[in-house]
Amino acid sequence: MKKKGIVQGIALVLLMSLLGACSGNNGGNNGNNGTPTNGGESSPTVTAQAEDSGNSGGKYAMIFKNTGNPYGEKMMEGFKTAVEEQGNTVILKAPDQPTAEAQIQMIDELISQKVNSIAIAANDADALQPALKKAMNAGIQVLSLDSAVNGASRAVHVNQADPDLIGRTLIEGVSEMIGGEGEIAILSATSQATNQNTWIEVMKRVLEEPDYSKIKLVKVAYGDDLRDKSTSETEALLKSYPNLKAIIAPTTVGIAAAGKVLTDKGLKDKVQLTGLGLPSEMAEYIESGICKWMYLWNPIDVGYLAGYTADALVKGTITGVLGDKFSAGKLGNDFEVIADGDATQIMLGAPFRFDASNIAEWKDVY
Amino acid sequence: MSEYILELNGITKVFPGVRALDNVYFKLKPGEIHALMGENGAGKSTFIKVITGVYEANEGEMLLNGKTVNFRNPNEAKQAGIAAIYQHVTCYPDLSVTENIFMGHEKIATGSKRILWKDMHREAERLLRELGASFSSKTQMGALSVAEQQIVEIAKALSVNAKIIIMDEPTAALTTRESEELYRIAEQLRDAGAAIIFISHRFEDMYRLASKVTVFRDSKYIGTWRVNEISNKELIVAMVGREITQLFPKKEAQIGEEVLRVEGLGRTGYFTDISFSLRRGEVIGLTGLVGSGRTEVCDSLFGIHPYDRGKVILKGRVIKTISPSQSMHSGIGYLPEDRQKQGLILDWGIGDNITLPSLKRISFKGFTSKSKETDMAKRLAEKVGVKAKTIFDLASSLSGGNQQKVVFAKLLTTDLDVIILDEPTKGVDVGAKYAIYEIINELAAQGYGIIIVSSEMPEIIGMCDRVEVMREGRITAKLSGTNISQEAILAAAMAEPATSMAQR
Amino acid sequence: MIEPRVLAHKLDFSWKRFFLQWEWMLVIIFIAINVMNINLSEYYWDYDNLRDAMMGFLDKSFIVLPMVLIMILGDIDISVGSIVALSAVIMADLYTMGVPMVLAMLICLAAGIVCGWINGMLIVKYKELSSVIVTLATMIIYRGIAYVILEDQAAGGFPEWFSFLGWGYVGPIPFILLAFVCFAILFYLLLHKTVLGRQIYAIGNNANASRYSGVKVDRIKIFVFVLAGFMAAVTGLFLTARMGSTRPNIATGYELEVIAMVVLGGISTAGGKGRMIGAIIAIFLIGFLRYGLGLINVQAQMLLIIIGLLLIAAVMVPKLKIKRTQKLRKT
Amino acid sequence: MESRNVGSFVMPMGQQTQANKNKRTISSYVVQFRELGLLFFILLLAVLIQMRNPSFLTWENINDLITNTAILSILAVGMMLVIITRGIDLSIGATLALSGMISAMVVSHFPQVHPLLVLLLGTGIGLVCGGGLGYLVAKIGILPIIATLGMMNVFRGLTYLISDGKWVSAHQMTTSFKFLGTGTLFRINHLIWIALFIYLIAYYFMGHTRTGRQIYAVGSNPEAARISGIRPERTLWLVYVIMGGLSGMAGVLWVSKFASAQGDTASGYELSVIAACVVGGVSIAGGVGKLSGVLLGAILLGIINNALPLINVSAFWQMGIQGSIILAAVLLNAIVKRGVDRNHLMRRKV
Repeated sequence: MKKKGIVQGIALVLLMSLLGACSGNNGGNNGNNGTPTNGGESSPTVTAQAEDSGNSGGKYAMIFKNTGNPYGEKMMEGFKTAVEEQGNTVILKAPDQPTAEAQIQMIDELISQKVNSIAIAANDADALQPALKKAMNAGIQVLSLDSAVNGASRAVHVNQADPDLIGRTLIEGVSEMIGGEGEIAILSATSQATNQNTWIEVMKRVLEEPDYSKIKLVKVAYGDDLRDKSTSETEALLKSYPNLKAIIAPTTVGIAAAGKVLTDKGLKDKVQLTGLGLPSEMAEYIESGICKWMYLWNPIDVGYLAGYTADALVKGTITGVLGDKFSAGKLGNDFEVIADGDATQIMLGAPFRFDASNIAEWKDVY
Repeated sequence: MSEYILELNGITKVFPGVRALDNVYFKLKPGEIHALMGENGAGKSTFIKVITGVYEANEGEMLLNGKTVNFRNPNEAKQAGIAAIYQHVTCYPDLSVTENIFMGHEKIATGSKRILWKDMHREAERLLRELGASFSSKTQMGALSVAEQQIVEIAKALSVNAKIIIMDEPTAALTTRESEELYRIAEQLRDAGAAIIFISHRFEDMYRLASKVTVFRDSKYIGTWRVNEISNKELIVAMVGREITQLFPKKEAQIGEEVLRVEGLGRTGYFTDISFSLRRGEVIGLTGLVGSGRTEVCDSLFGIHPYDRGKVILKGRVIKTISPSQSMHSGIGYLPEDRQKQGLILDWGIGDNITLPSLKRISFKGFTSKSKETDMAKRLAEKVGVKAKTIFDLASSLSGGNQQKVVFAKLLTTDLDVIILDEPTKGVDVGAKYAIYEIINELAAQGYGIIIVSSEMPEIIGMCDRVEVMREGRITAKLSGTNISQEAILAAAMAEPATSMAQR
Repeated sequence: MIEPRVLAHKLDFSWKRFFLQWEWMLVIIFIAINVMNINLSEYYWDYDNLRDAMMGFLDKSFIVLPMVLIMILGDIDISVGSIVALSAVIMADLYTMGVPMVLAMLICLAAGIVCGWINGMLIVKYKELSSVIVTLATMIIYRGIAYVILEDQAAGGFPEWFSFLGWGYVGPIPFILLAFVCFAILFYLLLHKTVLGRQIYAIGNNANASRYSGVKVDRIKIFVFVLAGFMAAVTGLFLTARMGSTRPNIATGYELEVIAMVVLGGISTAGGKGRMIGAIIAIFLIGFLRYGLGLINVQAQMLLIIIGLLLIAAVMVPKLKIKRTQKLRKT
Repeated sequence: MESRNVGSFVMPMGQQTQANKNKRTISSYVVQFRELGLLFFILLLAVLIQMRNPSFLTWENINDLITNTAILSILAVGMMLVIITRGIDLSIGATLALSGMISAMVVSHFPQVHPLLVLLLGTGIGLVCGGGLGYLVAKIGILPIIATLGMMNVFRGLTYLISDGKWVSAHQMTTSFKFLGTGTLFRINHLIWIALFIYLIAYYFMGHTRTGRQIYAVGSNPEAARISGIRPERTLWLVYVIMGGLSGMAGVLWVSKFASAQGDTASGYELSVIAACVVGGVSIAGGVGKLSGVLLGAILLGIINNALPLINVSAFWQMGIQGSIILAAVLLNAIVKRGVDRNHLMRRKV
């Protein structure tokens, strides 16, 4: 009977919260349309941002997916150089676990620090929307790089390479390796990785084209970017599909793990391997010929470009609308904002191809 | 080289709140069996733990073969040739009998410190056979009964061929036949030159075995006598400090209508067809050897472990006791055997402990009320005469007797008809005992029906109107009035298997 | 007759006892942390910032409240993170299937309750399995189910007003803070002012004795685990509202953060000791610590270490105190 | 109390041995049951999988399976000791990562160092971690789950700090080092040999040394242990040290096997290790646990990890299935245990 009392109490509070939620409609709206929610208080900050955005010495922040990831470290490095070339201060952040929750907290922290812009490599395309919206309301320029956030929550996305291009290149590469026919499989990261999934979609589309009719995609496996899981997934692929011709692994951990398995099983030339990987991780297998070649863009450049984009956004040289043009330091000055669905993005260029000829010079860079 | 193999002078051991040993003396000659007697709580067990190095004495000296020794841990005692059979069997239920016997002094190969299982098993089997046990040394300890585990304990002591063997109430759970067996072993050991300290409640044990007897009372040293020089009466006086009859207050409760009847109660593996009835104002005793199933019967009556056969009729209507709360609600109260583990929350104050069973009744819509609680706690604590400063004193700070009084107070919070008391005076000093008996009589006078479970013969004889004697999970005798006698009870409690078979 | 004897039933107030409480330790640490943060970052001491920071870490704090009860019982529940995910995913899935939002939310809470009930039943029915193992298994299962339901999709597109839970304000106060305060008060009363609360302490101290005193141990345990499931679902609501969408992998590792907060709050891991207020302080202590260090952009791994050491220290200090007293008692 | 026991003294020899026999059969049957049941379960699973995918029971696949399970099974040994003493260790994943990272960096900086030396180094690091942990648990008496939880964070953080977010990748490691984890001896992978070796040692240690038995004693009844002159604190500490050492070694093997060291190596791995033990019949209540059981448990988990991909279970179902199998195994154990106790009661003729 006492318990009932408590349950009723809790239920009551809950009901209250529900009512509060419903009645709080306009509050919610405020949250999501331009006007700041916390009274008129923060509108001055917007203008303030606008003013000081002109002169340099602003703060430029970047949030990567998680720490301890060389790919990300390099990207941040590039971002850092770009921002400092502009004489601005840089803030680099990354949570210890690749979760959206952690990134939301970091965005909050950055808003508090009144940074001029936030560049983010998202762990979740949609989950960051409210937080980033809030940032924009606070007058902060938001852009995403590497893996995008949805169009509504960014000014522009800095794309390492056109997904279509990546997908197409990978398929072309594979078909070249296996002579245009045979079974292939894909070893992806987690089943949730947004950019992975888009690339896979593209690859499936491309495979439908007549020139690749003889190539059969037998399975998409998920290694969760864990060494052990990727390994056993690869082994499973090899066993379940004895006449598998090639594996495409568009993820750094996956491709390295696959390379290791092929090496240990001595399947050089029997099963081809390509995908997207870090030169440092893959050098071993490219030199040994397990993986004839693989692709990746230069994360340093991605970060670098993001740095300049952020600066351009803050300076107001671009607003992220179609057709804006700006220059990005050593990368040249012919970058244009192009369409990405209903949102906009900036393209770094075609993915770079690593093979035995050039791997040596890159393997110590990143 | 002194004539004594073991000598303890002025040993004192203090626990928070209790003075467990107060300046006691003990002298042991080689090749003698020396009985150590005294009531529960007289400090015997503590004394043993001091000798075996489990506890360290606060004061006093211990001489082994005339040399002062000071054991920091049980191993040193063991190496010095002292082995103990503890009252509460201390075993490893998950391990084999062999391991239980040899734990701490395994046989190991000289070079590689490998355990020599074969030898140990052989040795264990030998010991067990010597003790006439029927189970294999590879059996898992948890699979054995209390008596069997007791035998393993003895084997453990034998396995270190000890010069001094301490037996702490080894016969408590044994039938006469088993006891005989034990006597024989003890004598063998004595003749082999070992000295034995023999602790027991049973006079027959002492007369049968011991040549000397030392008595403790209220954790003090009373004296040492030659067994053939001291009479039973004198001994009792020495143990309890006064004539045993004075130990029990006159009870003036008039017996009313029947309040509880139990018919053919049974629980697989513990007891079967238990039937008795209880009337208001009546005090009945439920006795028998440790493990004869009396505690289990009470557990079932109280709903701790539901019974699976028979029925319980309380105030004329059949009740199914499935949970303690439900039993208490229907009017059965229980004072459990182990007040530390089952009776009290030691880290709580007296007051909180007292009110715990009846919080609901003195709460408003599930919210507690401090004032009501303190009032109730104060009232009851004073009623049972707990010796303490405030009702906020921690239960752990009280002496055994006062702790027991607090547990009594818990019973008084709810209105009950039947109160079951399991070993109500276990480990309680004499003074407190008397007070507790008074409480019991008062309760009887107030019309409660009372069941006392006890292995203390005098208590049963002195307090109860009727006595139900149990053995091996059955009631083997119903005694009342004048024919309640030590002899009758013992006879029923330890009849020979043959007769018990006949009763099946 | 028993000699009459008078026991004092008023405990004279003693400042010493009052200040020798773990909570004061926490308060001091809390103040210290704030002072530190103020010196470290000029952005720290600013109402809006602190308020938004709270909105950042309060979501998981809803679970802390019932976890206090569970750990006072002497148990532990490491499946809460998964319950958050599962209930949130169920809600999102239902909503995308066209179930009205309010109903979906109620079902979400119901799901939480069911999960908690399952935990409780298993723990009560199989006492030989410690709650660690049971909840370890259910932790994996619950999240597994979440994956089965939503696979790799993210479900979202909730009605506008729903985001109010995570981002809305009532006047100057974040709604989430308001909700937390209400729940905190409820749980405070439950633990310290009700019979149930007292009985929870009793069980944590000595389950056996409580049983002999007629405390319905099993039912209370189940109830408490159900509470945990319910509050986990509540967290699910607020977290989803904050993220505007949900995935099967949200709230991973929450259980550990929550347990850390409870332990830091001075709740004895052996059960039976500790107070609600301590845990509540601990929530804000850790929250503001993280936030402050975040403001000066400390590396995440550094944060890991600091939290870990804080946790160890928190349990170490009282242990050492006890050890000393025990030494005094021993011989 | 039991009439059988009372009668036992007058029992002629023949009857006694009779009694021994049937008692031994009961208890031995009970003791064996868990392992047998588990074995049966595994075989059943294997058959089912084989029907789904014939490539399961091939020499190659089994070899892979065992190789991938080797590290898990090594850790499971240590975890068994910890759980037998009523503890649990959540920090092994982090310890593994830490020792793995450090030894990998050593290899990359001083290629000339001999792999076995690195193995020792890693083990040493593990021992140190374990020692610290053991101190917290045994000497100070912090509840294991909390202590290990805290240290898990610390070790993980240290790993990131030391590596400074970088990975050590294949080309930075000497072939001799990688050979440690991938090379074979008589067509059988080194890891398997190492695991076998460790199991042999553990078998001897647990079964035939005092210390080993004392671990059981402490787990079974700490108070009795103190009375028989065992120092529970010491035993407890030792257990965590061993656990640490094993995870340290596992770290080196892991890095060598996958030819890469990351900051987040083996995060969450502790759960599968604990699962392996629990499935293998190690009782959380302490005192109970057999190597054979743990080995089978590890193999069962290995099979799950290896087979789920093989039989094309959707990636999203895998977690749920794993959890269910673990829970099922745990409940089975509990139920069996109850059967045992009932057996003991039935032996009483009352």
